[in-house]
Parts: sequence; C-alpha cells; structure tokens
Amino acid sequence: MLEATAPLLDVKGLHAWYGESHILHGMDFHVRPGEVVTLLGRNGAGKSTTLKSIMGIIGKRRGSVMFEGHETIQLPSDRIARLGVAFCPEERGIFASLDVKENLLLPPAIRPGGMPVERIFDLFPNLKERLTSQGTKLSGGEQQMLAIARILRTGARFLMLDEPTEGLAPVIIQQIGRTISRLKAEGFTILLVEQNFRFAADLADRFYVVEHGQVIDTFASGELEANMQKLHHYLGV
Amino acid sequence: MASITENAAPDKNRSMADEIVGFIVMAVLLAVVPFTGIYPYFVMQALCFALFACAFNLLIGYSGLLSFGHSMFLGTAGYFTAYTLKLWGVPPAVGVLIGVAAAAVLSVITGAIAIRRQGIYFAMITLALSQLMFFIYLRAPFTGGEDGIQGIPQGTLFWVLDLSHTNTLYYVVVAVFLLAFLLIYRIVNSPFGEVLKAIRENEPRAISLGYKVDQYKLLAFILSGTLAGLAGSMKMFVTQNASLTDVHWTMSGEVVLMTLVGGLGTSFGPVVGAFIIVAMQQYLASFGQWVMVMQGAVFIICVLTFRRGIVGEIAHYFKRSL
Amino acid sequence: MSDYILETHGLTKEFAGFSAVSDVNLQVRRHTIHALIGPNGAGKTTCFNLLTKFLRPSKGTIIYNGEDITEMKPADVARLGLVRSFQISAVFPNLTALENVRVALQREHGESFDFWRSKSVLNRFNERARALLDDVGLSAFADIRAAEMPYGRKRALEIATTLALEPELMLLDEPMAGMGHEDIDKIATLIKRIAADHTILMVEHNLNVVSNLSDRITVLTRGQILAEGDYATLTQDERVREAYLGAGHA
Amino acid sequence: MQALYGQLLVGLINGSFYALLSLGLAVIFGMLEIINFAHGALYMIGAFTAYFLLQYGGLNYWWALLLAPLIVGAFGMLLERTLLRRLKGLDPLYGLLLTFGLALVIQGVFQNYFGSAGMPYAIPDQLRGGVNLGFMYLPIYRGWVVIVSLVVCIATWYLIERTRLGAYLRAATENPTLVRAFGINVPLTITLTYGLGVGLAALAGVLSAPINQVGPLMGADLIIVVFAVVVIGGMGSIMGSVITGFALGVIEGLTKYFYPEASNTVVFVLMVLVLLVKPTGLTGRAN
Repeated sequence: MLEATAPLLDVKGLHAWYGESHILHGMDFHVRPGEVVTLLGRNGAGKSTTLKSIMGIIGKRRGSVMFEGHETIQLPSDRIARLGVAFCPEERGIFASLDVKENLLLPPAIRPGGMPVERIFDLFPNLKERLTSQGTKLSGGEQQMLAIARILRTGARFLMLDEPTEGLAPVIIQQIGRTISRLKAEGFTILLVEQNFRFAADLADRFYVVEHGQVIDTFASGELEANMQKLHHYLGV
Repeated sequence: MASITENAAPDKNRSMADEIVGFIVMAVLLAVVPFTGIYPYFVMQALCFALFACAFNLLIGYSGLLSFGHSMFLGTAGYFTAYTLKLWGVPPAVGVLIGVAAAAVLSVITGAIAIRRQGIYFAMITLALSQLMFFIYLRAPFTGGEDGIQGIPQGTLFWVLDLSHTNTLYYVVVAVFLLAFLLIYRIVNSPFGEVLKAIRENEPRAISLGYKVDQYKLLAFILSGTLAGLAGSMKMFVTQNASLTDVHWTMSGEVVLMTLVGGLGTSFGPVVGAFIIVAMQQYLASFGQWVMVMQGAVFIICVLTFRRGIVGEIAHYFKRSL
Repeated sequence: MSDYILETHGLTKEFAGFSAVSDVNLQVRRHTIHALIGPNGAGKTTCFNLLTKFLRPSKGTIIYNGEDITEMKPADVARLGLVRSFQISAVFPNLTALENVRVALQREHGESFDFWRSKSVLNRFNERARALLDDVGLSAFADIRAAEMPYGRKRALEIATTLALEPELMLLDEPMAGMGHEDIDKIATLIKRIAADHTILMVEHNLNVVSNLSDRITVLTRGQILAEGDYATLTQDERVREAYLGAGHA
Repeated sequence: MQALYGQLLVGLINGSFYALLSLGLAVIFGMLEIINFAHGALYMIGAFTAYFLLQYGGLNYWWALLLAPLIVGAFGMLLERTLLRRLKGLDPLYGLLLTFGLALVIQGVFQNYFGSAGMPYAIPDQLRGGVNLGFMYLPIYRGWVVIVSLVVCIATWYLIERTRLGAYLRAATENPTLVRAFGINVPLTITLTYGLGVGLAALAGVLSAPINQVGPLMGADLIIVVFAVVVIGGMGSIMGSVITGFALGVIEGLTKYFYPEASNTVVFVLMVLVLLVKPTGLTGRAN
C-alpha cells in the first residue's frame, strides 16, 4: 500500500558545502507520508548535513529537494518551514535567554491542527512544572523533550529529528522512543538521524546507510537481522 | 568570513622582488619631485600621513586589530617635539626623539589596557582612550589649549642641514619616510612578523603551540604607536604647529580611511591612500564641509564594494604582492 | 617520575543545568597510546578541552608530570610539552607546509620577538622542518600552501607541526574524523610510529578505528567513565556495546 | 548644597541620554553584531526632525516626541535594508567602518546647511517653569526628561524581556539560523530591531533639543562617551546598559561639582579602571 503513494519528501542529487568543504556528494532518497525513515552512518558521513540542507540552513546546496510536490532547493529556510517542515537540531537549540514557556511557544503555528499545549503536557509531563525556569537550566533529557514539544505545536506534519537520544540516560531514551511511536501512530512523518542503532531499529520502517555524503545502501525494517554483519561494518562498531 | 586582513594573505607566496621594485619606483618618484612643478609642502605633508597610515596598517593589516584612537600617538609626539623645540630649544633630532619616546610610552600604557579585549571592543576602547588624551591636552598648559603651539623653529639638523630651507627639509622628510618604510617592511618580514601572521591566520592553533598571543599583539601595538609618533614629530616640522586637530577622533578616522582606500594589509596601499586623501582635502578645500561628506561616502563605498582598496585590487589582479 | 604522565582527580565541568563531564579520574601511562572513546554527547570533546586548558574545570585537578596544571593557561601548558591538535584542521592556511612547521620550531628557540631581524634568519630551521615533513610523508609538499592541501595531508601537516615542539604528551582530537579509508590507515601507521617515543592521548568516536592502535581505552558515556581496558576486553563488555548500539526501547 | 543638587540633576539628564543611547546600541549590537557609529548622528537627526516639524510643519514638541522616532526609525530601517544588510558574514569591524562613514556623511551634510552652531528649540509651554522642592529648585522640563527616559528604558526592557515579540528578538539574537528555520522572517526582525535602536536615539534627540540646542555636532562627542559606557556596562543585559548609563551620568555630575576639570574625562578613566579589574565589563558577557 505504501509504495503506491507519492513520496512526501523526494531528494535527488543533493550536494552541499560547509564553507569550502564539499560534504554531500549527491544524496538520493525519499520518505513517504506516515513513514519513519532513519539515516544511519558513521560520524562525519553527512547525516546531519542532509537534514540541514533540506531545512535550507546550509551555506551552499545544489540538486533537488521536493516536498509535497514543491521544489524547495532555492527557498530560504523560513519559507521551507512554512510548507510544514519542522526541524529539531542535534544540539537541540534551546534558547538560554528564554524561559521554558517562551521556548515552547516560540515557533509560530504555520498550519491549523497543531498539537494543543495540554496534549503536549501529557506527552511530556515534566515540562509542565518547569515552565518558568530558564531554558538551559533543564537536564539534557528535558531539553530534548522541549525541543520536540515545541515543533509539535506548529501544525507541521513532517518532523526531522537529529540524534534525539544523544547523551541521554536509557530511561529517558525509552520515553523518547515511546513518544516517537505515538507520533507515528498519529500519522506524523519522521526523518530520523540516529547513532543509537537499536533505538532506531525498533522505530523505523526503512533505513538508508550514508557514507561520504552518499546513500550506499538501504533496508526495510524486516531485512535488518539478515544484514546485521554488513551494518556493523558500515557503522564501524 | 571575509576578514579585514585578506590582502595580507596574497594568493601566491609573498615575493620579495615585487616589493623591492615598488620601493625603488617610489623612492625615485619622491626624489625627483622638487625638480617638477609639484608643491613640495603638499608632498611632505602627504608623506607624514603616509608614514602615519603605514604605522596604522602594521596593526590592522597584519594583526587584524582596528584601533580607532591612533591620533593620540600622532598628536602626542607632535606636542612633545613642538614644546621641547620651542621652549627648551633642543636640536631637531633630540626633539623628534623626545616626541617618539612620548608616543612609545603612551602606546605601552594604552596598549596594555586595550589588548584585554578584541575586535569591536578594542576599537571602542582605543577611541575612548584617545578622547581621554584629547581632553587632557585640551586642558594641559603646555599644549596651548585651543590654538596649540605655533611658530616652532625648524632649526638645523646635525648642525649642517638648515630645515627652514624647503628642499633640505623635503629631502630629510623623504629620507625619514623611506627609512621608516623599510623598518615597517622589516617588521612584517621578521621572525616576529611570522608569528603575527600565524596568530592572524589561526589564533587558537598559535596558542596551542605555546605562543602568548597577547604579548605579540601588544608589541605590534607599541611598534605601531611609536612609528605613528615619528609621523607626528615629522609633521610638526612641516606644518610648524601642533594643535588639537592632531589628537581629535576625526584624525583617527582619517588614517583608517587612508589605509582602507589604499589597501589594508598591503605595503604601498597606505602610501597611495594617504596621497589621495591629502590631495582630496587640499584641492577640494573650497567645498568646505562637503569634503567630510565625500570622505564618508568613500568609506561606505570601500567597505561595500572595494574592500581590497586600490593597491590591494591591483596586487590581486596582477597576482603581485605589493 | 611516576609512570603516569597525566592524571585527573574528580575532573568535572558543569554547563548551565547539566554536567558535561562529572568526576572523571583518568590515568595516562607514559609512552603508550591511550584512547578516549564514546558515542556522541559522551563529553569526549569537553574532556579534551579541559585537559588542554581551553576550558576551565568546575571541579577537580589535573596533574601533568607531577605538576598541578589545573589553573594554567593553554599557552603555558603547551610550553611544558602538552600539545594538542584540533578536530577541524588546524593549520595556518596561507603559510606553506614548511612555514607551518617552522612557526612551531621558531617558538622553542626564542627569537620570536625579534622584529628587527630578517626572517631569513629562520632558514636555519628549514632542515629540521623538512625532516619533520618527511616523517609524515609530506616532503614533496614543503612549498605548497596549506590551504591547497586535501584534508588527509592537512591532518598530517598538523601532526608534523605538533611534533616540531618535541612534545612529551600529544593530545589528538578525532584525527581520523571525516577521512576516507586509505587516509585512515596512513594516519594510523603514522601515529603508531610516533608513539615509540611520545605518549599519545587520542579522542576518537569509533571503537574499531582505535582497535589495533591503542594500548589502553577509556569509554566515556554521559560525562562519566563507563569502562577501561584494552580492545580485547572491551569488545566483550556488554555495557560498551550497549553504549554504542544503544539499549532497545520498551 | 544647591549647586550639588543642580549638578546631580544635570548628571541625571546626561545619564538619561547615555541610557537611551547605550540601550539602543546594545539592542542593535545584540542582533546585528554591529556597533552603530552613526548612533550619535541619528540622535542629532532626531533633534533636527523636531526642529523641522516645528519650523516647517507647525507641529509642536508633543507631535515631535511621537513622530521623530518613527520618521528617523524608518530612515534607520532604510539604511539597514540598503547598506548594513550587505555586511552579513563579513568581519564585524566592517560594520564599524561603514557606520563611521555614515556618521561622516550625515554630519557633513548637516554642517553644510546649518554650520556648527546650535539653534534654540523652545521648551513647550506646559513644561515651562520649575518647582521648589525645598532642598532644591527643580526645572520642570529637566524633571520631565529624566522621567520620560526612565519610563522608555523600562518599557523597552519590558518589551524585550517580558513579551512574545521580545522572545523573538532575544531568540534571533542568540541563534538566528534556528529561529529562521521555525518559519520566522529573521531578516525582517533585524530591520525592525535596527529601527527600534535608532528610534530610541531619535527620541533622546527630541528630549535634548530644548536643553542642548539643535546643532550638527551635538551627537559626535556624546557617542564616544556612550561607547565608554557600553564598554563599562558590557552589552550583556538591557537593564545593565540602562543602569550603567544613569549611574555614569550621576558620577559625571558629582565630578563636575567636586573636581570640575575632570568632568569630561571621568567616564573614560572609569572605563580604564573597569577594564583593568574586569575586562569583560560589569555584565560580564565577553566580546
């Protein structure tokens, strides 16, 4: 059933540069509505750069990034966001000069149907008591939840999460895992970059392996066990 | 991020040949001036500002430090030389030495204070320090307040050269300028200059190699301030007065303008820039305040579209290091 | 002289709200290659910046060659022979490879403040500089400007520049990050050769990259030491595998 | 004692201008990473706008208080859109050089038409005269200047620190790339912020017109003192800039009373002392 529908995000021949260094060497992949897709790969392979290029916050990029049929390669990042693309950066990007409530309410609603604040509080209960404390006074886990919570409000249906479990305790990782599967159940489409392989394995429908700025392999979740050896080699673990 | 010292890093290695040829051409041109119709006082004044700009360029062009208060060194040396010549009657050489020494001492004190901060803060601190000196000189008895020190005897240099004679003074000024220019060239191409270059290119890496970067920046500041003092002392012989305009912040702005127009981080840029700005002020004087407007406009144009400056563009275009 | 060149006691660094590094007790044995590894966000780079004094510790002490360097400035620590490299290539882009190495050689011998002498006086270092470039396989590139070199060569140049200071302890920050396979092997053999008469503390991301390279490995997760030992023991340790591949979620 | 209170009042008034101007500078620097050297010239234009509105438009002081900041603020936004925008990604020192060029152009043009002398601007009737507080005689207009400045500074602080618009501004100052990735038009926010900073300077100009007369040079020397205030106070916090501005005005006033010769150097001397003790300034945000 999934194969028939047109992809929500279709990336073709995407090249990107950080200053003079050429990071992405022609990324090709797609994400269908309602899917959770994970980009795997070693440090420096270009996973984060791919998300940043889609979001339009990279110096120079070339190629094609189609979102809901719109070509976004030339658009500035605020226009891309308004098409319904939401981004949660690796360093989480919690604003130190804002309190938790201001951080939460900062991203403007770009479409009706954003998650109401009460609904967000039951997904992330411990954010509720911390509303007035200063943005970066939260623990790593709380900051990660706040970073995800604030993009749910905007009505965006396509979320890009960059290493959401980085540096977090196992119990927090489990809570984030449950949240993502509930979002998937509610029909969100998620593009995930993750080092934590087993965490991603339980959530994702499909995987792309990225090396040296290109997709070198792809698996459906069913084919994981069969390709474990190859994956270990790819990830250099 | 395009940095302010991009000229100082030429695309190809800095070759000595270009700069030696450039120096010879400059020296010859200066030597023949008295035989042409050009007004020597104009060239002398421009040379003093050229030296001032070259000294300033040592700081901004090669260490990336923008000082907005360099007029305090020009003015200080001018006042001290004027005072010692007129009231103590010391010979010219001694007067210049005293003036340069005063500028050196001031550069050590102000440098030690300003070096504690970087970039924009460094610029604001140097501006505030020079404004402090402006008010001190406004009140200090020895500077003659609003009308400054006038009618200073030029005296005879080394008992032989009568500086009141125009051509003699002219060749002395040219000689001092060329020697100072060579000294600056030596500083830039010395072991110290190499470290300055390394700090400018990658400061964290220089620190990790064990260089105490603030000390090198401070020495660059002191050398720059002292040489600016030499320019101030020389200018006093040409204009025969020392006044508040030499310590005013507009003078600090002017030296930035000259270096920017000519080319930050080039050897001959500041000289070219100085001649252009002095010519502009001289020959457009009849336009009154419009000169300030034009200078402002030149500033804006250079920053927006002409960051390499005239000599910088030429050097870039012809792949030469000038 | 204790056989540990570098020791930390209760090393801690708190940023607003959470501690990136908490209570780390590290011991680096002389003339060995010691690797500090861990997944992203484990606090490796923070730890590295604490050791090289580019960050001030919130708590704890750092002992180098028996001397407490906790409060020292980065430049002073470098003068004692503890020299670092940088993750993003740290070369002087517009200087040639030879000049890059010579800037380091020049610091050792004191005339760096001489503004009155010609820089040709530095040519006496050229021979030593060429030897160092040869050591890292860059002798053919002595007169190439660093900016024009590919990434792998820049990394080798950085190591040559560090070696010029004859450091006792070299701290390498992810020397193999972002490199192709053939470069990795070249740099790995280079590090192996250097370790003969230097001590190396290396921060790296992947386990197998340090496998045949390091004598001792410390695994960091969430700012704390999870496990220590050589490669063989650590690959069996389930906690390490879990730290990398992550625990499955409910 | 009367003279002491008199000087204290003068100090408070200067402090009001220092606060309004350093507040504007801090807001602009926070967002654009540019030290607006033209800030003094824009303060001067604010005063001239009040003068023109009265002279040619027949609009009195009260209209000027409202219109001058808007007109000059709009002019500021035009400058940001046409000139300052091009400095994106360049060394911040170029921002200082460009705005210095701007200051020269503005000052040169006004000096051409109005010479260097100042022109009087009448105190509005409602604010004439004074009141005897027993320990001193308080001219009403001067009291008004201090109160308006305090109110405007606190209002600006409230806008930035306590409102949603302020949250946008603070966030965009901290991480403009990410804020833009949330769909907020950051370039527009930058233009509005520059307009706000310039508007504050223009307001100070209108307030100062009746006291300091309207002349092309009124902003030049003032801005250098404000730079020293900003170095002392650091640009870490809005309230820090305001408090430092008023405090230095009062200290300058006291110096005028106790040791007049040092009155126009005391701010610079204090800057030197602060730098020696705490290089990053009082609010401690390093450069």
